[in-house]
Amino acid sequence: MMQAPLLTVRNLSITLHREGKHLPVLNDVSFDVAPGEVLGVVGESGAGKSVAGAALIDLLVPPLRRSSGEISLGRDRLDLMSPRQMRNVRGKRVGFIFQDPMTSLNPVLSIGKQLTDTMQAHLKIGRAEIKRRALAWVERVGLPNPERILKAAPHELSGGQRQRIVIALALCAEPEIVIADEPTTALDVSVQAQMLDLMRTLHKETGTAMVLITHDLGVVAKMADRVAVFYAGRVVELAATSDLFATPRHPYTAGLMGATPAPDAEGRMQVVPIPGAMPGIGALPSGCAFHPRCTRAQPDCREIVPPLAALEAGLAACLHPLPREVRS
Amino acid sequence: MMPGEVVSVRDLSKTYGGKASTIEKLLGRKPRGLKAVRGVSFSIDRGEVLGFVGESGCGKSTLARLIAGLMAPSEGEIVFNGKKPRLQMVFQDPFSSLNGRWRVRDIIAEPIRTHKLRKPSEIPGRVAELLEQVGLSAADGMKFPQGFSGGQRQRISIARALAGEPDFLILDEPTSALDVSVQAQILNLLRDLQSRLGLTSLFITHNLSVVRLMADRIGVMYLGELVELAPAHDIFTDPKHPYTRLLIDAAPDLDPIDRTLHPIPGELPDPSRPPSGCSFRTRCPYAQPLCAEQAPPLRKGNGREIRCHFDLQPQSLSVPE
Amino acid sequence: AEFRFAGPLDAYTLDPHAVSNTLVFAVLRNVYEPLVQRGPDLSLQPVLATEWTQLDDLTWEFKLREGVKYSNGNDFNADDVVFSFERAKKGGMSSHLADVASIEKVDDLTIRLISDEPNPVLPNQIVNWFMVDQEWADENGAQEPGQADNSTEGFANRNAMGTGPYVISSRDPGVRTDFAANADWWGEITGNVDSATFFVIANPSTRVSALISGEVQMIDGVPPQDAQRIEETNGIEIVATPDLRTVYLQPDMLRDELIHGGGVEGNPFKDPKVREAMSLVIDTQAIQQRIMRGYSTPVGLPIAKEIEGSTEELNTPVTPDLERAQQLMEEAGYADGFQVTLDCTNDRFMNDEATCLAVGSFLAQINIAVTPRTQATARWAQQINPPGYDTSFAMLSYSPYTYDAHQFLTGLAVTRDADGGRGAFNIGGYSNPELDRLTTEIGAETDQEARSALLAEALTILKNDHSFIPIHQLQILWGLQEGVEVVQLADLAYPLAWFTVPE
Amino acid sequence: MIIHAIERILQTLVVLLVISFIAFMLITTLGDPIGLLLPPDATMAERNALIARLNLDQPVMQRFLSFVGGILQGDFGLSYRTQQDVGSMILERLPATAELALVSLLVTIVVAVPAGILCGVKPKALVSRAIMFFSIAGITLPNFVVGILLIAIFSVQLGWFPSFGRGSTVNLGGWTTGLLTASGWQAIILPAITLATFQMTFVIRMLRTQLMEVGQSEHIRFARARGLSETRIWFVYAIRNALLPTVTMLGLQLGNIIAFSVVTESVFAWPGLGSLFLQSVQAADIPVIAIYLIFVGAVYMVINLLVELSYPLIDPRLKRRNA
Amino acid sequence: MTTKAILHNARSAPGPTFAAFAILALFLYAFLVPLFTADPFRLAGMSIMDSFTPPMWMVGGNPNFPLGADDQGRNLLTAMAYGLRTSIIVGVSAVLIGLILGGSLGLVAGFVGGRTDAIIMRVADVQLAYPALLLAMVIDGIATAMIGRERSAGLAIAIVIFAIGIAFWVQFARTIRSSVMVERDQDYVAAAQITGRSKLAIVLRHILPNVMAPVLVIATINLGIAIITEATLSFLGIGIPLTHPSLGALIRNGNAFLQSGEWWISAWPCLVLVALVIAVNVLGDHLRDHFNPKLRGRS
Ligand SMILES: Nc1ncnc2c1ncn2[C@@H]1O[C@H](COP(=O)(O)OP(=O)(O)OP(=O)(O)O)[C@@H](O)[C@H]1O
Ligand SMILES: Nc1ncnc2c1ncn2[C@@H]1O[C@H](COP(=O)(O)OP(=O)(O)OP(=O)(O)O)[C@@H](O)[C@H]1O
Ligand SMILES: [Mg+2]
Ligand SMILES: [Mg+2]
Repeated sequence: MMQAPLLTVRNLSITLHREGKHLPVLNDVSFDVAPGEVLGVVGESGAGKSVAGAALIDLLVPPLRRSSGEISLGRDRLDLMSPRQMRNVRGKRVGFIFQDPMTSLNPVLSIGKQLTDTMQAHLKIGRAEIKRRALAWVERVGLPNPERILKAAPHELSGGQRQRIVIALALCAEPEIVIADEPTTALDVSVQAQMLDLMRTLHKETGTAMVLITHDLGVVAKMADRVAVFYAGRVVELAATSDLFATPRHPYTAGLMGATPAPDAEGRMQVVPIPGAMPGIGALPSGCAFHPRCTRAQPDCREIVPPLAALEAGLAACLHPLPREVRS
Repeated sequence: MMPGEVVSVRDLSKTYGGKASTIEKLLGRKPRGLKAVRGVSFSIDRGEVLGFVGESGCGKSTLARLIAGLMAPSEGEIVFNGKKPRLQMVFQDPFSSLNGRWRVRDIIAEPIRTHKLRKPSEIPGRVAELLEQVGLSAADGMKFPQGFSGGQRQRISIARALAGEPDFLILDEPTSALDVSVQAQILNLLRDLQSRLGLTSLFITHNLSVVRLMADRIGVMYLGELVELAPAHDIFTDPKHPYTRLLIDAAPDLDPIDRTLHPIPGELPDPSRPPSGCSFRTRCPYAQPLCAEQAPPLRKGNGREIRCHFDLQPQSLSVPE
Repeated sequence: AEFRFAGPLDAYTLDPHAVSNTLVFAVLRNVYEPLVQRGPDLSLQPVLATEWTQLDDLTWEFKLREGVKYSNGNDFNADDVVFSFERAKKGGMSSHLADVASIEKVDDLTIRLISDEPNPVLPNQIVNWFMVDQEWADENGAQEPGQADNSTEGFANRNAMGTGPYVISSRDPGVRTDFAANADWWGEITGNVDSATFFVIANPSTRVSALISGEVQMIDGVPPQDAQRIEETNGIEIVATPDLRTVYLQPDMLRDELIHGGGVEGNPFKDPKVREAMSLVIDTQAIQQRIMRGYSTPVGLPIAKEIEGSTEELNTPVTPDLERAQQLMEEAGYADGFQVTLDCTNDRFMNDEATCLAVGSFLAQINIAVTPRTQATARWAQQINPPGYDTSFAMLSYSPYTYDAHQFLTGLAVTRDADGGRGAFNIGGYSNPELDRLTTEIGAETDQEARSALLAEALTILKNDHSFIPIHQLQILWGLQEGVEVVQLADLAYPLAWFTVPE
Repeated sequence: MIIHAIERILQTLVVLLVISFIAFMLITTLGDPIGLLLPPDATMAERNALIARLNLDQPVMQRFLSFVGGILQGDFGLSYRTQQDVGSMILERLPATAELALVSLLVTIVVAVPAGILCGVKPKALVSRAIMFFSIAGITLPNFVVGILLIAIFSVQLGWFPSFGRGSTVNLGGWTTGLLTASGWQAIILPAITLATFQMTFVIRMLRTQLMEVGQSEHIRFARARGLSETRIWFVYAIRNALLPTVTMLGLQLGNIIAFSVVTESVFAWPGLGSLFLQSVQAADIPVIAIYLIFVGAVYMVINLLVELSYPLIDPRLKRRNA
Repeated sequence: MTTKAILHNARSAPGPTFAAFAILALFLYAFLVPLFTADPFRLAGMSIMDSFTPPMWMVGGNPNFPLGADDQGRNLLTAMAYGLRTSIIVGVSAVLIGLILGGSLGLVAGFVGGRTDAIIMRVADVQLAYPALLLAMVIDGIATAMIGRERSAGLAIAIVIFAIGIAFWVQFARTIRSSVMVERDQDYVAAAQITGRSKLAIVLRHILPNVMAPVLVIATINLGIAIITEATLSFLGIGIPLTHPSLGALIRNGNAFLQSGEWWISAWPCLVLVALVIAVNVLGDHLRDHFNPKLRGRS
């Protein structure tokens, strides 16, 4: 990346406090996002993707706590901010899209109320202007009859319509970056494609940077400029999307791709499972966390925690990365 | 009913709700029911895996529950070959499908005990055997389901299903709640069991790749109707119904170079007020005036069934809206 | 001056003829008036009658007071008395007039009461017979006393119109009653109360609080245990006077078995020795000191000391003697005792429940295992009252409004009549032909001296038979703000006309 | 919506009929009114006459029907104890109890709502824990003890409030109100607080649990992620969601409030329905007990129906589609 | 629970742990003391001359009556153990009645649904209008009228238990019903149905164990309410007679002496009652938060 990064995360660690113990949930995670860039974050469930996302704007609730790490947005250190300062970052500078459109909206307040409240909190503009913008946003996310929608309660909208509103809510104060935590996982394929299409359009229009958290490699392939692969609380690979799909270097990345059902050259469907399961919190194996499931594991994998190291293109945390040409 | 068939379903419909209260009856009001499944017919041959795909809410689970006998159909019938076969089902949610108060070994033994498939003394051995068959250890039988991950729970579910020695297995989205890597494990396990035990099954999912991997024939459902039914290969290489085509295209593939998205336009209509005529016409790029007026008949031929007035031509495949 | 006072219960009704209830009379005597009434010294005093004479064995003549007006301005005359007689006869207090067979108007200011049998104490019996204005009753459809079996409420139930010193200016039944002085009253208000409010405060501790905080100037029904504290509080004092109500026990002596008891064949209470033993172990002094805190008078008869017929000698409480009692029990063959349920009230008078328990603990000394059963008065009465008499042992109380022991004897001591006349409230079914004979004789005896002798003879029999086990005579306990002067009457009345309050 | 309301009202009527039947059976089983009505020295003839006059010789069903008929015509019978018309007795006592319940509700809302919100928002704070502890004490101390203590402190010691009664009242077309006079307000404070202690506990706990639950919901996280202020989040976004269960609970608690008013009224000599009921129970005044029970049932049903009809105002999800 | 777990609990939740120990201590007091002492309520052992003995550290105190004696001369220390025992028996039995009655009705309503459910729930609505206090007064009256006068102490206790228990059923029924309605749609129930288990077996073996947690919470909290209700009934003069007293009856009895200076007669039972109910509630609250699935992850 040539440009100065917009968001920088350095050595972010998060712990879980349970029965007097501090268990690592996220370990030394570092990444940046350039202005206007889409960073995909993938990994299995429980890898720490959502926790990382929430930590960026201090949305962690006990028993989770950030134990170390620097988070900078532009020149500002988010990790040093007071709750009050943080409130002015949330929504205003960093937008957030939650996974489940069914539960993300307050069920007892009208769409319009939720939209105008959000704008009012951040934009110093008059009532009428806010109303106008609210209408514009509803239209912009592709909903018909915006007047009616603003008056509607969330339950009167379908899942797809609600997710559009959630997107509008995240973007309405014109943030510099949006964190989208599995924005399409709860949606059907047909709606998912619509939603991705919408996000891509808005992204192009506003130039907002985006962190797109998902566990669907297909989504990443279509949306992301770069991809960070999470495994057991660490970033195990970070590369440009095309590089990553063409030549995954970390065995876990390759495993994920193999496990996704896809037709082979003859059109026959294939899946190659990764054996075993991701370790739970507090049950991390020594050395490389992936070594018990890794077909390439060597004795040293059991002892050394591989650092995220630069390879020819991108970064990987593996002592024995796959060679460049491994992917057929 | 043909000789090789295990189950045959005829004109199956299910309407939810629709009971009027006394006062509504007095006022002569008819509440609108929700027709979740509408006139679905198909049959499954012995040893065959029939797949069903469709969007959320299109009636897949309702269909599965009807066949499983968990509720009575509003119309139509389900005919089994010979006496009622032993049936088992694997559910989508690995967390709600196992009773958290029971030990795994009791969960698995329940079908054996209920149908008296083994002598009581043989049950522990059988349970251990089943646990190993699904890739768990016999010692796991002593634990409670809470101690297992989603994938492991799904294995337990499968073991329970197998314990009932089913003639017919219904799998309702058995991997939708799982991660890709775990999904791959379960799919492989199922495929393995399939080939070893020759199970007849109904495999329901919303993931086209998964159904393509698992099923011999595939039915596509839209708004409670079966819109297309064909051998798996044909569905993907030569989809005849516009919905099938659009559905296949809508799923993003793993190609980071061609980044085009193919969303299906519009939204799923309210299932309690399906559109007139063809139910897909509101989203169909090829819809004609006829589609609004007449419900398309189910056309059969070449081992395929399709509910559309027209034949989709290959050249029109890429026609954008 | 204005006077505010509180008591535990409200008069059920303002209708003077509807029920026979002390509380109703206590409130109504400020509004309605009888022909004759008791004064502070308990002697009979003229009220609406100025003089009365017994013309013959069966006839009493009453001269009516002249110039008396009802508070609505109507004149009081003999017609009203005749009307009130007929009206009262239809009501719940008709028993007060049971001995009067008919009434006769001689002239506008003279009437005669005629009885079937000779009755030397008839005037004593009619002190609660209040006079109602005939025109007023006619105008308001109140010709008959209200009774629960009528489907509509009687007018006189909530409205009162009498000749008395006060009128009821407003009333909220069960809550408060306001009195205002009747400017046209024929008599003279000796106190200075020209308006008064009576509040009903059922909870004793709230009542005491209301007095201490000065919200009311007087409370009725001070719990004896609180009396000392009240006395010690500045500006507040206690006044007490004997209540003629006497508390006693009566076992069932009629049935052949104990219906609420056991551990024994037959009915041990039939044996006078057992009854004597019981009276010998109940330490009435201890009850007086511990439970009543001194505010009661132990008695030796089931009637109060002030009652006509009571003598110092007869009415001295028994001295407890455990040894003798045990010996008697042994002689009777009940050394090992037996079990019996004692039926008591728990809301009728002060510390009735505690007294009941204490009795039980005393009787335990001679192996009579008592199970106290305490209930609200309504239930208790429904159980033990005629016609059921459903008890084997009961704690009772009585206060003859004639202030004459003969009333006690006819109602409670003579053998029960089959048709529920005499002896109806002889709950224990006691029967002694000699006493029956004496009681009849007393009723007809007009010579006072001979009558007293007969009364003494009858009460001696009663005492020797131990068919009633007396405990104590209650006291009326009022708490007062300093400076309030009251007159306490033995019949619980609140004679407001005689009260003085600081201006 | 309207259909739903009509349906509920019809069901309520059926239920009320059942209650009145039970209440009527009470009258007939609670023993023999004759024994209470007649003087003990009544003759057999008088007895039989009364039995005939009260229709006690007729079959139970017929008597029930005429009982219901009487109620429909506003004839509730007479009290055994006071010989007053039961209907008017109840109506006369109603305002006192209604105002007591209302003011205690007010006290509850003023005290418990902020306390409950505090406890829900900061469940771990020391104040919240203290509030929770005292709120437990609220249902632990029996109502009558609370009342007696309040009287001892505020009436006897400090002399701030009267220890009994309603103060002076104003009659507004049959409804006597104490809320228009200073002494009326003074008098209602202590009983209202006593009655409120019980409900307060429930409201505080309900709000706390609800807010704690809502506080963890996705939409609150989302609101926070959008940078809304905490005040706005709790007082606008969260409270609306916690309100419905709280209001419902208050409605359902009404029965308890009515019941506890019996105790409170008896302690404070409050001239309401509760004292009337207690007096009637002690005197076995069955007509009053029966009508009281029917009345309480009816009030309960009506208020809960109103509460239910108000749901859509609080939560739009509960609007019926076919309104 | 292991010792370690208990220790951990004690540290993370000192209030509930303390409450649990307090409950244990009170139970021991209530059930052990009567085993070793003479019944202070047996009239035979009572002497009115001991009445109003103040606590032993006060002037006029007597070491035989460490906490003093009441108006009948009963030793308050032992009397309270008996009273507490009665209160606990009343509370526990009432809750059990409510639980069994409400539990089974709730199970039926939730599982069968439809008209059965509607009827049960309407009856529940009616029931709620008549809480324990009203009910107990009425039932007490009816029982006296119907069963007759032979109202031994035992029967009075039974009536109070019954009345309070009856009033509790609704809460149990509602809770169980809503849990059952959730559980009934869980896939493990469907699995059992497909397997061919009978309805009864499904309800009893599968659903019941899964709906018990919230019920236990309600049970603890209602235990406190039951004990208070009984005390209040005693105050109103309905309920348990002084010959077999509960804490409530002792408090009511002592109330008469609050103004006269003999504070100890009501103060001790009040204290014990408050301690018991607070302890039970603290524990119940803790369990409620603990079992609330919506609050998972908080504690
Ligand atoms: N509030 C919490 N309390 C305890 N553990 C938590 C909490 N939130 C997250 N965790 C744990 O932290 C780990 C990381 O969780 P996270 O939600 O970030 O995973 P994820 O990668 O987003 O998974 P998913 O794809 O399921 O959303 C998981 O093991 C999770 O169980
Ligand atoms: N018990 C029910 N009562 C009323 N409507 C129901 C019920 N169950 C399902 N439906 C409705 O019936 C339709 C079909 O539901 P069904 O669960 O069969 O869909 P599905 O295809 O399995 O969806 P998913 O992929 O979300 O599982 C939906 O519109 C749903 O809302
Ligand atoms: Mg996540
Ligand atoms: Mg489904």
